[in-house]
Parts: sequence; structure tokens; C-alpha cells
Amino acid sequence: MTDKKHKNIFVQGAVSSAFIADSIQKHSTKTTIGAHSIFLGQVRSDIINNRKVVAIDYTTYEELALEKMHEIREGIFAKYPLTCMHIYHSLGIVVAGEMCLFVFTSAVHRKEAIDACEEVVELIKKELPIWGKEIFEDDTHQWKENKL
Amino acid sequence: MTDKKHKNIFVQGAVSSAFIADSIQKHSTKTTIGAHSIFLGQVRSDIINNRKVVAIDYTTYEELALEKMHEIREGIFAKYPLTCMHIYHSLGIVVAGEMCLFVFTSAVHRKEAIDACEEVVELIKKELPIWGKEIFEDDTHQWKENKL
Amino acid sequence: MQVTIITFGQIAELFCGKITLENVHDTDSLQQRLVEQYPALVNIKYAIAVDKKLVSGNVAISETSSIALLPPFSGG
Amino acid sequence: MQVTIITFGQIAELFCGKITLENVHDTDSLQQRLVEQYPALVNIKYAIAVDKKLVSGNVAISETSSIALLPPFSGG
Repeated sequence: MTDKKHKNIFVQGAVSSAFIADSIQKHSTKTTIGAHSIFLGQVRSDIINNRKVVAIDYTTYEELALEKMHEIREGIFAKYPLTCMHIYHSLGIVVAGEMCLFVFTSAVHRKEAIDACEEVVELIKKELPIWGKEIFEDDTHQWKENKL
Repeated sequence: MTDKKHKNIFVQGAVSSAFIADSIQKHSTKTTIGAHSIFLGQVRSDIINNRKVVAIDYTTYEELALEKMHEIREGIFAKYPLTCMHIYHSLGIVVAGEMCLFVFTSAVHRKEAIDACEEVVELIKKELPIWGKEIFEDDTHQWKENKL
Repeated sequence: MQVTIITFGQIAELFCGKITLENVHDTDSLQQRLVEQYPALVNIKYAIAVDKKLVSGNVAISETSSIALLPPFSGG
Repeated sequence: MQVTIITFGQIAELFCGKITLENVHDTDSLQQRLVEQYPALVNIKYAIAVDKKLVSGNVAISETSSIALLPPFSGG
């Protein structure tokens, strides 16, 4: 099943704005693209039972996640006429205010780029085996659970 | 009517990826934000009757555009619980592959950010008095018209 | 009454800028004068803005009104 | 037959990593053994993956199967 090598989506630590800018810039040579849709997930410093989240520590079951991501990618490309799609998710510590998810879809027209981006974000949250441990300022923690 | 000073959305020439990165970076101090949605419009080098678009030259009726944009902004903030929203549109020459529109919405949760971003893009295309003159490689041109 | 009209996009290109019209008191008479004096406009869709507001229906025009002809938008 | 189970998230935290169970031949017997030997799991929702595929219903397990317990996801 994992004979085929799947594209990696994981990056260690936060996704930086410089990295995002670089990804955007790379598309300036693809002049059939008319629309880009980008989703960025940012770590919130929620207050939970009077404790403030200072960071999230992300772990994954990488083999399953990349297999699943490959399926999602194939499904999206079959459904929408995209020019390209790039996905990055953090592993390890991402402090509040930093980015943990970067989904980037591009197409000739806006509708496809926007719809595909939204759908991919939903699928990532629902189907990728990734776990976020919310770390509070007093060094205690709790395990995050996505609302779907 | 234009007594109140409206936020300017126009920038001369293309929106650069460095500018976009800077806008994103500025939000790292707003730690209640959990989701950003970004739309980027990129100038396509369409082939129209065998002529290739090399750039679009944008003009506007600025007073009316900023008044209209102000109305759109008020409507969106009334409808969606956004943390913030930033909009930039190019004036003048934007060459193919460069960005002419940057819509950036941020919210606590993804749904609001994504829905607001999409709605703003539609309203900008439909309601803002902006005109794009598609310039071909042989220096001829035609006036673009948005499909709605 | 004489009014001056500002134009944009392909309409501005067609007329090299501003248009001046006589005997205009409302947007209906404005459109009538335009058809008579600028037959090329027949093939162009446009909206009319008076005092920086898009108008629908017939709207009165005074000498101090700011009037604009807006061809189809193509921002974004 | 003995199987080794890898765990993630709060389940990994609870069990300090891998779990080994005896007399497991399918995912039904796996869940039965888990309830008996790890009562703390009763309060945690989890999915089972066999050979890197999420399973639903009862699925056979061999000694070479790679088995994983996956608590609710929270990526993104």
C-alpha cells in the first residue's frame, strides 16, 4: 500500500509567513492561474478552565496520514479542475499566534479554487490522524478534539 | 456622503507576495484568531482571438469605489463575527502572473473566515467600479467584463 | 441646463474623457441626449451614477450634480 | 497469538507507548481484551487501524498485522 511514495505534508514547527510568501511567489510563472484560495490555521491562546493555551504540540501517525492525504488529494483533483494544490501541517510545538496549517489551491477561475480549499480543510480536520496537545501556561495540558 | 474618510483599498501596481507575508505576520499578536482565509486574484495570460494578454491596466472611480467598499465592509462585519478583514486591489499595470486582488479575513473559527472571504470576493467583482483593460502582446487591448 | 459627465473604462476611451450635454434635467433626458449625440453608446452597457451613487429609475439632475457613466465592472 | 499495538495522542500518554495483548485474532477480540486489561480506555473514544487502514466492523488480525489505536483527531 505504501509502495508508492506519497508527498509529505508535515513540517517541523510553525509554518512561517516567509514560507507562505515563497509558495505564493512560485506561482507567478503559472500564468493560466486566475485565482488562489488559501486557508491558514493559527494556534489560539484559548482560556480553558482559567488556564491559557500557550502552544499546541502536534503528533501524527505519519504513514496513515500521508496515505489518507494522498486519497484526499486524488479525490479533490478528480472533483475540481485545479492547477495546483499545496498542503502543509505542523508537527511538534507551535506557539499561540503561529500557523499550524497552510492549504493553498489554485485554479483558472475563483469558484474551483475556493470550493476545493474549503473542502480540503474540512477533510484534513476530519480524516487526518493528527493530535494536538494544548499546553497551558502552568505546563499542564489537555488533548484537543476537533468539532466537525 | 464622503465626509467620513473611508479606508483606502487601492495600491499602485501589483500586490507583492512580500506584502501578503507582512499582512499575515502582523496577525501573530492577535491570539484569539484561529483561522485566516485569503483570496488572491492573479492576472492570467489568456489567449483571446490569437492574441496573448500580457498585462491588465486597472482604473477606478475611486470615490464611488471606496464608498461602496465601505458599505460592503459594514455589511460583512454585521453578518460574520470576524476579527479583522483586509482588502487590497491594484490600480495601473499588473503583468500576467502578478496579483491584482488580495482579500484577507480572520476569525476565531474557520467557517466565518471562509464564508466572509468568499462573499467579499463576489461583492468586489460585482459592485466595485473598477475596470480592467487587457493589454495584448501586440499592444492592442480589450476591456475585460466580469462574469457574475 | 448644461451638465458635465465623467466617464470610465471603454466609455472614457471612446469619448476621450468628459462629455458635456445641454437640456438635461433628469437621468431619462440624459439618456435621451446621449443616444442622440453619441450613437456609439448604443452598443455599450452602462450604469449611471449621480453624486457618487448608482441610480435606478429616473433621478433629477441639477447643475451641481456629479454625473458618471460606468461601463460593466471588471475588478478583481 | 500475541499482538503489539501502537498508540497515539492521549492513549499513548495513558499507556506510555506500546501495548501487548494475548489471544487476539480479530478486532472484536482485540476490543474485548482492551476493556479487560485497560479499563481506563472505556472513557476514551478511539478508532482502530489495521495495517494502516481504519477499520469498521470486525477485521481479522494476524501476528504480522500493524495495529494502532487512534483517539479523536485534532489536526488543523
